[in-house]
Amino acid sequence: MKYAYYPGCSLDATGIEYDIANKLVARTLGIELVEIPDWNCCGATSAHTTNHLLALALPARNLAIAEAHGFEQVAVPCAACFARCKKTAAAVQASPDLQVQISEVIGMTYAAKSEILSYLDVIGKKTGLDHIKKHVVQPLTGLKIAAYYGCLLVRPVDITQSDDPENPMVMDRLLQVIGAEPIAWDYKTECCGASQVVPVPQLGKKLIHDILKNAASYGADAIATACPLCMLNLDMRQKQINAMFGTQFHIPVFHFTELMALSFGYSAQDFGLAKHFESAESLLERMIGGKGA
Amino acid sequence: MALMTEANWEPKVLAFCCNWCSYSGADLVGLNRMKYPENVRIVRVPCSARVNPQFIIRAFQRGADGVLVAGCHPGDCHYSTGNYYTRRRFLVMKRLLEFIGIESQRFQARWISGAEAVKFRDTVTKLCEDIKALGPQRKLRDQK
Amino acid sequence: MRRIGVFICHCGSNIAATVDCAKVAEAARGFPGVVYSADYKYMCSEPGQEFIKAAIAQEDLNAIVVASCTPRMHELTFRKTLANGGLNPYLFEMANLREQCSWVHTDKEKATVKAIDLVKMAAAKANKNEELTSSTMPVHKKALVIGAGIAGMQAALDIADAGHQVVLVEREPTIGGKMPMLDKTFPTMDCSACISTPKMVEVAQHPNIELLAYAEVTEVKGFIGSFTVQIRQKAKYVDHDKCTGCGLCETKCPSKVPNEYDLGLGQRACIYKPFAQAVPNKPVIDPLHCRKLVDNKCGLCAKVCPTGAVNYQDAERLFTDTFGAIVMATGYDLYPWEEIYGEYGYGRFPDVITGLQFERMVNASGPTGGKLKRPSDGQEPKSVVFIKCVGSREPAKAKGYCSRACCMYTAKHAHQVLDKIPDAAVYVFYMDVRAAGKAYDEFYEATLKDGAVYLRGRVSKIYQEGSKLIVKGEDSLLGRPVQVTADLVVLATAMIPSQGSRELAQTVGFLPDLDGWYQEAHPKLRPVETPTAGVFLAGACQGPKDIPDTVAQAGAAAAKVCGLLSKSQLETNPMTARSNPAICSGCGLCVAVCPYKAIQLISLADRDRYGKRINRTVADVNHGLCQGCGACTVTCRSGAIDLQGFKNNQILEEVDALWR
Amino acid sequence: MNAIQIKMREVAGQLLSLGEVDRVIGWEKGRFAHQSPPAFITDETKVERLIWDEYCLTGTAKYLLDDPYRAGKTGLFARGCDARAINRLIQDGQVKRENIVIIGICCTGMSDSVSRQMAAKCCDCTHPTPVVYDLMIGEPVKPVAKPERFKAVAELEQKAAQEKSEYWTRQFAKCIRCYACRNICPACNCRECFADQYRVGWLGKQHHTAENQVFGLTRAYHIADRCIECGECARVCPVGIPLMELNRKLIKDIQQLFGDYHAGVDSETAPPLGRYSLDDMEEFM
Amino acid sequence: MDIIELSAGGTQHQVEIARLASIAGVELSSCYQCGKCSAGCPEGFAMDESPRRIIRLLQLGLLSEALQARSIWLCAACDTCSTRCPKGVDIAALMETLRQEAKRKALIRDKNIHLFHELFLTNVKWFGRSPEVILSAMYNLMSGNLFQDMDAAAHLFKSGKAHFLPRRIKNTQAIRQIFQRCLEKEEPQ
Repeated sequence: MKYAYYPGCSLDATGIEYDIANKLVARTLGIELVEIPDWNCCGATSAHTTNHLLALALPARNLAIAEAHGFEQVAVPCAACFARCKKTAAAVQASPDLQVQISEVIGMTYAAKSEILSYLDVIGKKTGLDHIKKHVVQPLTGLKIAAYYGCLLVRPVDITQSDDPENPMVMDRLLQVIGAEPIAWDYKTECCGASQVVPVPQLGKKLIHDILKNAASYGADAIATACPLCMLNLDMRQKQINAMFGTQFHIPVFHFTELMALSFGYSAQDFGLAKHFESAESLLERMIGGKGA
Repeated sequence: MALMTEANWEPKVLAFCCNWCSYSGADLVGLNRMKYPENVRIVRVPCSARVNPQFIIRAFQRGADGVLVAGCHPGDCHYSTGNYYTRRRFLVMKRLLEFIGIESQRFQARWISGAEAVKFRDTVTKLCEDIKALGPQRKLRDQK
Repeated sequence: MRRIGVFICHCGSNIAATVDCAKVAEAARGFPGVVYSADYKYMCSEPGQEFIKAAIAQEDLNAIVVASCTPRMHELTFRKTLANGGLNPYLFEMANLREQCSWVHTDKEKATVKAIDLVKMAAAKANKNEELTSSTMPVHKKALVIGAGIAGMQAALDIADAGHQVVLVEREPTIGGKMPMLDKTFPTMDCSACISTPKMVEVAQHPNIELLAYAEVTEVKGFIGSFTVQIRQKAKYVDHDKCTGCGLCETKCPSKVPNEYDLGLGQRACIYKPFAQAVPNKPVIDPLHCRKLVDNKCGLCAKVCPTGAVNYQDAERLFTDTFGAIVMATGYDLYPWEEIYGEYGYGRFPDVITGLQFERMVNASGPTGGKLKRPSDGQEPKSVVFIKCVGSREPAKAKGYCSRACCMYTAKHAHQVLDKIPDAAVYVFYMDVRAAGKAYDEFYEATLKDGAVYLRGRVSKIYQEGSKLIVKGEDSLLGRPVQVTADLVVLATAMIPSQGSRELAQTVGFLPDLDGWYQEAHPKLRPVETPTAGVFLAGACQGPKDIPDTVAQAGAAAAKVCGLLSKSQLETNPMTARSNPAICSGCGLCVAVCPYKAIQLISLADRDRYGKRINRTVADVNHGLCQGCGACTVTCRSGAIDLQGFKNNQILEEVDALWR
Repeated sequence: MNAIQIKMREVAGQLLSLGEVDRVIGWEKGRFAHQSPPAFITDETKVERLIWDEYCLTGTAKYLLDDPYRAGKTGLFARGCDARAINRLIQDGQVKRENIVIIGICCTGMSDSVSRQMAAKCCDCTHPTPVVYDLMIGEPVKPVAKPERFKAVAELEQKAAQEKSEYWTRQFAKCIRCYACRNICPACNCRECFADQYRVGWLGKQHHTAENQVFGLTRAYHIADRCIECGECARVCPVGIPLMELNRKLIKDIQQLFGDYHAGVDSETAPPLGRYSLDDMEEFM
Repeated sequence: MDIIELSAGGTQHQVEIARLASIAGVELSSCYQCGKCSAGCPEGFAMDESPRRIIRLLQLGLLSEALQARSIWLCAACDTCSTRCPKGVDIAALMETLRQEAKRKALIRDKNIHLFHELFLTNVKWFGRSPEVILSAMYNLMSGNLFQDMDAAAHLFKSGKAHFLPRRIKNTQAIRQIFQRCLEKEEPQ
C-alpha cells in the first residue's frame, strides 16, 4: 500500500524518534511512505484559535500537494495534524463554495478527494493484524501497557471516524498482536492539554498528572501513545510533575510503532529509544532479557 | 379564480392522503403549528389503495400542477395489505407519467405515518418548491 | 335536487385568526347545489349543532357541509346532529379548515383562498353523497388481555368483575410483570409484593379469567367484535395439573444459571419458578440450559418429583379463540445503557447498576435477601450515587422523552439507602425533580430531610480508582465541578417499549409511534384506545408511567372494553364496497385483493342479449366483513365495484371542483 | 393450396360433421387479395371457405364474446397470439375452457396488408406456437425472446419531458375515439367500458386531444399487466397511433419491477398488479 | 454582585450572539444547562466560568461577560463536551468562535496563551513550519519566565530532539500569501 506521508513539525524535532520508528515499521510491513514535498505546518491549535479560514487553508495546501501527486491516501502520524486535515477535508467536501474559496487562498485546486488516515489507522485498520502478527519475532509478553489515545484521534467521531470516542480499541488490539498486555484503564481518551502546558504550566501539568496517576493505579508498566505531543507531555514532564505533586512516577512512555519495532526484533539502537526522557532500559531488561536495551 | 399572471402564479397541488396515517400525520402538522405552503389541497381516502391511478391522470388533465399520494409505511397499513398494492400500482404509473412527458417531480408517492408530522411538512414543502420552479403544468390539459 | 347547507366554523379564533370565515361562507353560496351558508363561532358546541338542525328545518336542506376541524375529531358529532335533524347521517361532508389550513398557514389572504377551495371540494362531494344505513355485526363477549403486569392484571380483573370472560396472556413463566420485582412503592412506601401478589392470586382464582402464562399471541385476524386470535404456549416440560408446586425439583436441579428475574444478580436452577410468590406457582424447565433437554443427561427432577409431573417430551400448545376486544398491556423494558454509555464504563464496572437491580437487592425475596451490597465485593456501600435521566431527555444518542417515574423511584431509593444504612452518604445527580403526583413532592421533601444530597448536573464520567468509583459532575447551582468517590452507582435508565412490542403491534394491526410506544387514538380525548377499533391500551406500553397512572389507565381500558362487550351487536360502518351486477363482468380480480376475503363470486340469474335465461357470475360483497379500504375499486376496470361514501364519482367530483 | 389450409378444412369438416362443435371460427378470403377476415362456419359443407395465407391477421379469440352464453362448443383456429388471448379470456372469467376446441396452428408470421412486408406485430412475436390447444397443425417452435421489441420504448424514454409530451399529444390529437383498439383487444372484456359510462367523471365525452389522451392512458393502464402483445390495437387503429409503444412501456416496467411475466402464457398465474410481494422495490420511503 | 438588567439593550447582543452561534453551528436554545460539559471538561477546575455558564451567559444575552471569561482561553479544544452533550450542542465550536471574536475585539484575558499562539503563527508565517526551539526561546523571553522547561533543554539537544536552525520550506511565499489572504478579511474591531 502506498501513502503520502505528512510528518508535521513535531516529527522533525521533539518527535524525531516517532518518525524513525514509523519508517522502520513501514519498511518491515511493506508499506510505502512518500513524504509530501515541501509540506508546511498545519497551524495546530494556534491557527484554529485565531482564524477559521487560516485553520483550513494551512492543511489544505499539504493535501492539495498530495492530491497533485496522485496520492489517494494520506498517512498523518501526529494527532493534531490528523484532526486539522480531517476537519479541512470534511469542511471542503461539505460545501462546494468553500472548496472554491480554499483553492483560491492556497493558490492550488484542492478537491478533498484523498482519504486521510492517522498512522494508527494505517497500521491498526488498513494493514490487518494477521499480516503484522507474521512479523512479530519477539512478542513483548508480560508487558502491561496503558494504550493512551488522547482526544484529537478519537473526537469528534463523525470527523475522525474513530471506532469509539470513550473506549477505542485499535491500539489495544495492536498491542495484543505484538504480545503485550493492554490494560483497561480509564484515562484512555482524556486530554493531556497539548500545547496548553507551555503558557499555563500548572493547568497543563495537572492534566498530565491525572493521566499518569490513573495509569499507575492500574499497574501499567508503560504507556503507549500515537501522538508526538502527548508523548512529549507524558515523557518529558514526569520529572516536573513529580516535583510539583510530590509523586514518584517513572513510567516509560513509548510511541506504539517503537513497541512494534521491538516486537519485530529491532534493538533500541535501531530506533531512538535512547532519546526518551523516562528511560525504558530497566523495563526492557526485565521484559525481553536485555536484547532490546 | 383571479387570472394568474406568470409572476404571481401559485401552483395547485393535489394530495391524496390515507385516513389512518398520512391524513392524521397532516393533522399532526397542524397540531404542532408547523407551516407549509398554501398550494396543497388534501383529499381524504380510507386507504392509499383506494387511490386509483386514473385519479392522477384525471387530476393532471383537469389542471393539477402536482399530485402527491401518501399512505402508511408498508407493514403498517390499517387494512394490512392495502399499501402493498399501492406500491405496485404507483411504481408503474409513476413511470407511465414520465413516459408521456410529465416531469418526474410533479408526481410523488410517499409513506408517511401518523407520527411523522415533520416528514409530511418537508415532503409537501419540497413538492411545492419543485413545482413552483417547474412552472404551470400544461400537458394533458384541455386546449382552452 | 340537492339542497346543501354549508356551515363555516370559527373554532373560536383557531380558524378565524387565519381564515376569513365570513368570506368563505359568502363564496360557498355560489357553489353548485348550495342553497344556504353561514359561519358561526363554535359549530361543534350545543348551540352550533342546534343551529344546523334549525337550518335543516327552515331551509329544507338535504345535505350538510361543515367546514371546521379534522373529520377524525368531530365527524361522528356532526353525523349525530344530522340524524337528530332528521337527515341521513351520511349526507354529510367536512372540510378540514383547522389542522390542514388555518393552523398550517400564516398568510390570511392565501389561507382564505385555500379554505374556499376546500369547502368547494366538500360541497362537490356532498352533491354526490348518498344515503347509507349501517347494519350490525355480532360482538363476542370475550376480551383478550396481552401482558399480565399490573396493567394487564388490573384490566383483566375489572373486565372479569363486570361478568365478561377474559383470556390473559403472559409470555414470562409468571404473571406480575415488573411490580413484584420492586421492594417498596412510592409515595406511601408500602411493600410492592404485598399489594401485587394478592392481585396475582386473585387473577389466578377468578372464575372469568383464563390465565395463559408462558404464552405469546402469534396471529390476529378479523376486527372489532370478532378478533380470531392464535396463541402459542411454550413447552413447560412440567404438567401443571399434576404438579403441586412443592419445589423439591428446584432444590435437586444441579445446573445453576443466572436468573433473568434478578437481572444477573442471582442464580436459579434449570427447573425454576422466577420467584417464590410466582403465579402460577409451578416451575417450568429452561430448555436452553437443562442438561437433560440439551444433551440428554441428568433427569434428576423427574426422578424426585412425587407426582411425576415432569415430562421432557412436552410440546408447545396452540390455542385459537375469538374475542370482541383486545387490551394491550405489554409494559416496558429499561434502556440497554451498557451499549451507548462509554463515559459510564459500558457496564465494565460491576458496581454501576440500574434501578431495577437496586430494587432486586433491597427486595427481601431478592438474591441478597434485602441487603444492599456492592456486586464487586459484596460489601455494604457507604457512599451511594444515583444518576437520573440516563438515556432519557437525551435526543443526541438515546431517547428524547422524559421517563416520568425515575424522579420518584430514585427519591425512594435514596430514602431506602439512608434508611437501611444509617451512616451512608447519598448523592443524587439530577437535572430536575419531577414530582407532580399526589403526595409526591412531600415524599421528595422527606428524602431531602433524610439527608440525600441532590446535585443539579449530569455526570460526565465514572471511572474506577482502586475499589472505588470516581463520579465527575458539576453542581450547576453552584457552578463548580464536583467529584464524588462512591461505593455504588445506581443509574435511573430510560424506559423503552418492551422487547418485541413493535412486531406484536403489527400482528394485532395498529401502529406504534416513532419511539415504539403504542400510539393512542387521541392524546387527550381517547388515551386508552388505538385508532384500530376494538384494540385498547393500558399501562406503560402506551408511554412511560408509574403504577398509579398505570392502574388508572387499566381501569379506563377495562371500562371501554365493558362498554363494547355490553352490546351484543355493533353497528357496522356502512361505508363498505358494493358491486353493481349490471356492470360486473365476473372477472374476479377484486376477490384476490380484498384483505378481509369479503368478496366472492356468486351466480346471478339473468338474460343474455337475446333474452335467453342464463346464469352468470358476478362479484358480491359481504358487508359484515368489508372494512371499506377500497383496494377492490381500483382493480375493477369498469368501476362495477365501488366504495360507498368514497365512490369514484364522489372523489372525482372533489378533484374536478378545484379546477371547474 | 398449402398444407395447413387443407388440414384446417379437414379438421373443421370433421368437427362440424361429428357435432363436436357447432361452429368454427377461422379465416376466409376477403374482397381484396390482401384481406383474410375471420370466417364463422356452422355448416360442414361450407368448410372450403376456410383459407390460410399470409393475411390471416385478425385475432379470432375475441369473437367468442359475441355470444358468450351460446349453447354448444366452438372450434377455434388459434395462432400463437390467439392462444394467449384465449388464456386471457379464461383468466378473466369470460369464457370456459371446456366450451372451446382449440385447433392450434404454428404460425410463421403474417404480412402487413399495406406494406406487404412481415407485419410489425409478427416481427415482435415471442410465442408463435400456441401455448394451449386441443390439436395442433404444423411444427411447434420454442418461444423466442425478443428484447429488441422494447427498443422504440427505450429510445423514447431517454427524450426530454417536453419532447415526449409533444410526441404523445401529436399522436392522440389524431384519435377519433372510434374505440377500435378497445373492441379488438382480448384484455378489454368489461361488460360496460369506462368510456361508455355516463357522468362517472373518469372521461369527458368531448372529442379533443386532452380527453383522447386520458382515454388512451387509462386504457393502457387497464391492460398494463394483462396485455398479451398481440399488436392488434396498433394494427387496427385507423389513424395509426403507436399504441403498442404505450403497452410495451408498461410491460417492460412491470417485468423489470416485478419479475418476468408474460400475460396469457398460462391461465394460472395472476397478473402482477393483482398481487404483491413484501420485498417489492421501495421508492416511496 | 450587581443585578443583571436583562431587558436593557439585550436585543443588540442577541443579534450578535445569533451570528456567533450560527458560525459555530450551535442552537443555543437546545442547551438545558445540564452541566455534563462542565463536569467532563479537563480544564474545568481552572475555569472562572464553566462551559455551561458560558452558554448560560449567551442565552441571557450577556455577550461581553462571555467574551471576557478566561474559560474561552483555557479551552483545549479536546471536544469531550461536544461528544458527550445529550442535546448535541457543539460547545467546542462555540468556545473557538468566542475566542476568535475576543481576539478580534482585542479582549485578551490570558496574555501568555495569546502570546504563545501569536509567536507560533508568526514563525509559521516566516518559516512555513513551527521551529520548536525558537518558539520556546521567544516565548520564555517575551513572557518573562526565562527558565521554563530549561531542565529538559540539555537532553533535548543531546538526543537530537531539538536543533537551533529552523527548518524552512521552499515555497514560503505561498504561506505568506495564505496568511495575507486569510487575515486581510479580518478587520480587527
